[in-house]
Amino acid sequence: MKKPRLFNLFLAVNGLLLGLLIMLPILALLLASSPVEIMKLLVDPEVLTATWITLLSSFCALPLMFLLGLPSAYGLARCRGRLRRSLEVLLELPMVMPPVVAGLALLLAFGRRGLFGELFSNLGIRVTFTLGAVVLGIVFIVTPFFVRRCTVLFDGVDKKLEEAALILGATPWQAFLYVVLPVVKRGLFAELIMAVAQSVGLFGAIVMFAGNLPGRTQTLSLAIYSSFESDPQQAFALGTLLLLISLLLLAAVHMLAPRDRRL
Amino acid sequence: MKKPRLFNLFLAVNGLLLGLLIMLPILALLLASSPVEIMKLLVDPEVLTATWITLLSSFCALPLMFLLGLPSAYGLARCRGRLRRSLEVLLELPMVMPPVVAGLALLLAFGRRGLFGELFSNLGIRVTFTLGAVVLGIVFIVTPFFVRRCTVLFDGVDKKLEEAALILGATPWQAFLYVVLPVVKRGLFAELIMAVAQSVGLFGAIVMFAGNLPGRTQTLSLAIYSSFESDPQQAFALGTLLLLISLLLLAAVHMLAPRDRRL
Amino acid sequence: MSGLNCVVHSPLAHFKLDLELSVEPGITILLGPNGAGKSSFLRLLSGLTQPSSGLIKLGERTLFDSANGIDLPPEQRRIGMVFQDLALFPHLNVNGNIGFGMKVRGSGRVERQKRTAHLLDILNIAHLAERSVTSLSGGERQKVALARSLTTDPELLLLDEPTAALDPTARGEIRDWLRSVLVKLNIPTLLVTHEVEEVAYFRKRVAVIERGQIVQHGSFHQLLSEPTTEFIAQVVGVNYIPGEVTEVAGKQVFRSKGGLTFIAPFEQVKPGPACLTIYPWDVAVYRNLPEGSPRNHLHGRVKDVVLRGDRVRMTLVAEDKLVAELSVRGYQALGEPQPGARLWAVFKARESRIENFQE
Amino acid sequence: MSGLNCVVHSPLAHFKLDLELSVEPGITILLGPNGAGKSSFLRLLSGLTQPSSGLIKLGERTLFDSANGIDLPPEQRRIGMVFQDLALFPHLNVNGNIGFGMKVRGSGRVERQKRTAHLLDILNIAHLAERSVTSLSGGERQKVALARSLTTDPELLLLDEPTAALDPTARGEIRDWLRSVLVKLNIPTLLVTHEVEEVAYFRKRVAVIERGQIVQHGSFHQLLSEPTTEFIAQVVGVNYIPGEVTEVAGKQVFRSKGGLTFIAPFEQVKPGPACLTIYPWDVAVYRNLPEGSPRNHLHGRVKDVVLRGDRVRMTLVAEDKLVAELSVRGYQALGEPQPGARLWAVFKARESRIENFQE
Amino acid sequence: ELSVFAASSLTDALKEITQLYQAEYPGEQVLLNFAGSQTLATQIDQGVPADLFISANQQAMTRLHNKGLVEAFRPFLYNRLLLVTRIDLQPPLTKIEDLGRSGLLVIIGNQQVPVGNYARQLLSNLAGDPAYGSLLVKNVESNVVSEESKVKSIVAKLLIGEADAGIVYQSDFIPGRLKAVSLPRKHNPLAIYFLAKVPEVENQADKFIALLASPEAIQVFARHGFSPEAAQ
Ligand SMILES: Nc1ncnc2c1ncn2[C@@H]1O[C@H](COP(=O)(O)OP(=O)(O)OP(=O)(O)O)[C@@H](O)[C@H]1O
Ligand SMILES: Nc1ncnc2c1ncn2[C@@H]1O[C@H](COP(=O)(O)OP(=O)(O)OP(=O)(O)O)[C@@H](O)[C@H]1O
Ligand SMILES: [Mg+2]
Ligand SMILES: [Mg+2]
Repeated sequence: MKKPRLFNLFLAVNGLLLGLLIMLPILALLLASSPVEIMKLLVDPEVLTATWITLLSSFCALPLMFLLGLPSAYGLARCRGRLRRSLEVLLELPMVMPPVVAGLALLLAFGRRGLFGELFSNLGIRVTFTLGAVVLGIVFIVTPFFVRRCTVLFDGVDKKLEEAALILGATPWQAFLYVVLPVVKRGLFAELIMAVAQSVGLFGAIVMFAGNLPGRTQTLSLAIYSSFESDPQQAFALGTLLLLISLLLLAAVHMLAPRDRRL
Repeated sequence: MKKPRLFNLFLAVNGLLLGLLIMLPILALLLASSPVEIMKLLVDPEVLTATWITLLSSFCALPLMFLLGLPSAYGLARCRGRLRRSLEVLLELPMVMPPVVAGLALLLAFGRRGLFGELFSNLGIRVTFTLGAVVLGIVFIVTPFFVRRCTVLFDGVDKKLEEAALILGATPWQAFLYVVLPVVKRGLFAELIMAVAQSVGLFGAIVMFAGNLPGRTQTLSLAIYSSFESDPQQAFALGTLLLLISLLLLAAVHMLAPRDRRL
Repeated sequence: MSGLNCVVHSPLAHFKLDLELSVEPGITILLGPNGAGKSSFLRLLSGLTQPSSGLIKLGERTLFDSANGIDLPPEQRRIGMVFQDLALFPHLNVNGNIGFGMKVRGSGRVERQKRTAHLLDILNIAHLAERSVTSLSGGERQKVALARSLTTDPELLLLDEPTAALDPTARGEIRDWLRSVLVKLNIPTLLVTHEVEEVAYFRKRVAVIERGQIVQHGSFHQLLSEPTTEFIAQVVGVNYIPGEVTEVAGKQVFRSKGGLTFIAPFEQVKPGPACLTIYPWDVAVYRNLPEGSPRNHLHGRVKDVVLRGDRVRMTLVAEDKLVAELSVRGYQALGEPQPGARLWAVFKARESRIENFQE
Repeated sequence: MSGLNCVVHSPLAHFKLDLELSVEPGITILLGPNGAGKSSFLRLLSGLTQPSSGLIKLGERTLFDSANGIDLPPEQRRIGMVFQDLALFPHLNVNGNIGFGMKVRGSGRVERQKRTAHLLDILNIAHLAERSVTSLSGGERQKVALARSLTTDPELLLLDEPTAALDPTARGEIRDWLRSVLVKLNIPTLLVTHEVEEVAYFRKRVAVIERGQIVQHGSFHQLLSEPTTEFIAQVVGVNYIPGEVTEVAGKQVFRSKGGLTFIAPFEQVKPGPACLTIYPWDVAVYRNLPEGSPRNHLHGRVKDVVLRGDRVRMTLVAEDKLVAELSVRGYQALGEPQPGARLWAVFKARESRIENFQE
Repeated sequence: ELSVFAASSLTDALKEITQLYQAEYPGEQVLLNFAGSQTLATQIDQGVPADLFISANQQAMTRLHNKGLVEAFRPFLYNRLLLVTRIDLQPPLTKIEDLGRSGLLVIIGNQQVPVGNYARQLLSNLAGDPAYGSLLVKNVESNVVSEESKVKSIVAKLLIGEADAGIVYQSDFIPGRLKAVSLPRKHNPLAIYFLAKVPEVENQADKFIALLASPEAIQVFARHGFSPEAAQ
């Protein structure tokens, strides 16, 4: 009944344009890859382990990111003035690092000859070239983005709600857990997906810091890189496979996504 | 006067831990690089052009991202139910693509032989290996993140405010421009910085799609990678330089950042 | 003269909104219990939500017509509105909020400032001009919202409890001012309120909504003399006793739900469900039942005693509830009974009114 | 008996909050113009903001003491609070909102449900239990906020205009219920309101704040008989005429700011600024000035006429403003004068009260 | 456990040889880490434990050696450049002179990476030879549209037809999907892979080195386009 508004039309057209821009390359990729090759890859043990390592490292990194990142973001969101701006700059700094540099920085900090080398080797811990390194790399690279975005989320939460929770006897922890987090849960969900997506795509820093060891630190992204070195064609098939797996996972995860009661 | 709360202490400790984790590698990098070398790089013409191309491409990509991304994000934020979830999945799909695959997908879409190859070459346009390709690559890779995050931002805007604007006679455009955008301006500012940071750090896809031609498509990130191949030491100095430049720029930009009147 | 005419149907959470209402220029009070659908109705009128079917006409202009697929968007309806939850723009200061409507309509800065300053002055909040609206007190915010709604030369004003957070002085002043403004503007205005004072002040036209339906539409005086529902009676402060008219030994009597029997002017009623109303000031109170008294009486316990001006309002509870209003002197003569005391409430049959329940 | 005792100092945007107040168990009404600092005061008491200096004691417990560096965080103060803007949790439904306080205090699910259901029942919103609070009507939301504040066995209740959005019926019921609840709980309660009805109902203790200061603290009756400020007079509905007591030919007279001269019981006043108060019901109104009349009179234009119950309130404006309240019969006898008519308002010197301005 | 750090161009060949190794010494673990030579060198520099390092980049090797992080290194495997074109290029390239044809899209390696370095050597060799001349080289250089940091990026672009011709290693050639144009042998520089042991490694490393020199291994390398000896 409602006449379509010019404005809505504009939004739709805009979305369509953007959709084209984004979907076209993906479509081209799908068209260019042969299903047979993809099917073959599906049973390749090396691909399977790489997938497993990708998932494992992402899911190890996630809790770390949440545990360290959420409270930090919340704390940052409560800071004001110059302190806040300085902290934000520090947080944004690692974002611009090209992957190679990030990988080196990690080596310099946590490698055997790095700042913590002594300490770690005395403890008998070796970080580099382990799954731990993959996780640490992900955390180092993705967390700043995650924290900065969560700060924006928390900024959007009405301070009154926390106050109401406190008055009702909630400790600040409870106010955070039962009010602030649930209020931004849809945003958090989006952040989570983006964090995982970013982790999955990581490559340069991981190859430097964690190595490219099949079965141990080789994630799908590294496997694609490796197979690109031996046979570019196969790499594209592998990339397509990654897209398809992601599509399924994303669709599944969205089914479980928190819905907004408010609407 | 106020006793420090355990909770605030926890937040601070958490932030400190995260800060350590993030700042240590950066610190290690800074310690490892020699100031002399950095100073030398500052006047290297190749470095200067790479910096210029980095800035130019980021600033060409930004308006595109905003023009296409903001209305799309706003449109998406107004969608509900299954439509919205499907669109979100589509938007999240490109995020997981490893850089090589993304670059390849772009080639397949906009390259000479790509889906649009005919069209473009008939128009006498070649996209690949130009600055345009750098920009397109940035837009393709960063926009999905940008749009998805802006959706989260727009979700947080109270619908009532737009309604009030409409009632006061604002067209939907005006409501969007004068109410919705200003209300989220601090968040937008953060998104902007993150988008630029991500663009600056981009590498794999750009190298694939736009090539690595000094003076034409070689951004700082590519220059770092290239120089890494011949002289790692110099690459790290370059990385440090990039960090320092970013620090200055970020600090400057934050001075101009919108303040929140609400506090 | 351009009035508002509307018929709207729209489902709500627990019932359906089915309203047919004509609003003439000038103020019409919209009254109703919480959750009756008043705010929802205003949203329908403003175009923020769409009725499932209906027709809304403002003077010659058709704002909405489901039959012909017309639905004017809100920004073209030329409506001024105060939202119940205000919806001030948090990113603008007081000036910015008030000037917003003029800005988007393209008024110049000078004119905007002049008009804003004028409104701030009238509302006694000139000192807040540069303040962020998020740090204002509740009443201050409400004044800003009111000012904002009047800047756009609306042709219909929808005010959703615009004085709820104002102090009594401000309420009085703004009420006076609103009336004078509206006399000049001469546009239909719907004012939602829970204040009896306000209803009494803007007494000419009152529409009462209950559960999505108009249950009465008339002057305050009509509500007072013939309240059609218990809610209305309570709002205007009239005793409302539901019950049944029956015939006992050829004579009609009224039996309240509580079980008491009253006599009333039965001329116009038929046996069946009915309600009896009596003004509190027509109810007399005694320590002992006087002889030769009117035959309607109730022996109850004082529930509470409220002093208003030189009047005392006393609620007596027994099988039914009766509110009596007497002068302070009368109250003192009774020995200033306190809650808990048992007294007789008495009223004359001819001062009460009785009516059959309308469906 | 554990009352609240507090002295707080805190700067606000335009003035300083300097309050010293003792609140005994039971309801104390907090009255004041918009922006007087009522909500800010409640926030200080609840610990959401800190006074720049002061002392807040609840019974034996010290909630805040700037001298000794004590500042109990809000969650340990055991306070129930209704925020002026409610602050309901948008992610929880009605049940969840009401049960929140019990949940964080570790009550079991069964107990929580029982108590929630009970409160919903009393507040007449049982049908809303599973609804999202964001889709409720204004009044429904306010009921939820009220219910939520009572679930945590508070030792101090701070209610910031908790009935502002309620309909008159609900207001009456909730008022009754609140009183009965508070009689049982017997805790100090501060109730901010702009409703004269409410002040009259909870009439025992009223504190009035203006510009951050307590200007009067007493019973409603005291406010009525000796309002210390114009605001208070307006709230309780008393004529308040500021002016000056001067001596003319050895006799004291009162000259209003408007320039009229009145006579009053001057026994207790000294020459200087003073104000004269007179109840509206002690003001008589005539078409013509009667002979041998009381010497205080004003010839003014009727500004408005409001009917309340069987009383008519009429505002006469001339050099000063006088409100007169007369019975409907008296009004009819006057020929039902309409706004604009010119009438005489007359009152007796001994029925007026006069007082020197307190600093 | 033996960890072998090898330049990524050796990925396929070394994987096969490792299988041979494990067939011979069952139960022994070999960890293969493939990345760019400089990445590997940086890792070893930062103390990541490695036993063998096979580098495609002499600079990287020298740097490690100077720091005493690897023992004496020696050339171990050779490769040569090859001019390849996309398979459907019309008209096809038949000889190096055609590379100067105007309008051709040519990709070579970035001068910082070995393949680009060698390509430049090739071009300057050609320029110095009057049979080809500097004009040809100028024309070729003006045809270059991109300099890639990785050989495989050149291959990938030829595969999808984004470019027409490129200079890569012999070992990168994919028969059937690309077309090769042989280069004048005397101007074709020799690309060398270096092998070095990291100090204090177990004798497993020697076993592996021995295997690398075995005929089976040489066969494998040859199959992937490498030449085990400098055939000069
Ligand atoms: N968005 C919504 N979706 C579904 N039901 C709603 C929505 N908003 C309000 N309602 C319901 O519709 C009914 C009418 O709500 P409305 O806000 O119109 O009441 P109201 O008359 O303004 O009440 P109040 O005096 O309390 O403001 C209520 O029962 C309410 O719960
Ligand atoms: N966060 C704040 N920062 C500065 N000033 C404030 C802030 N909040 C309120 N004020 C100012 O302090 C004064 C008192 O505000 P407060 O909210 O306490 O008033 P109130 O008595 O509750 O008024 P109302 O009856 O309108 O609710 C007002 O002038 C207000 O503008
Ligand atoms: Mg409402
Ligand atoms: Mg307040």
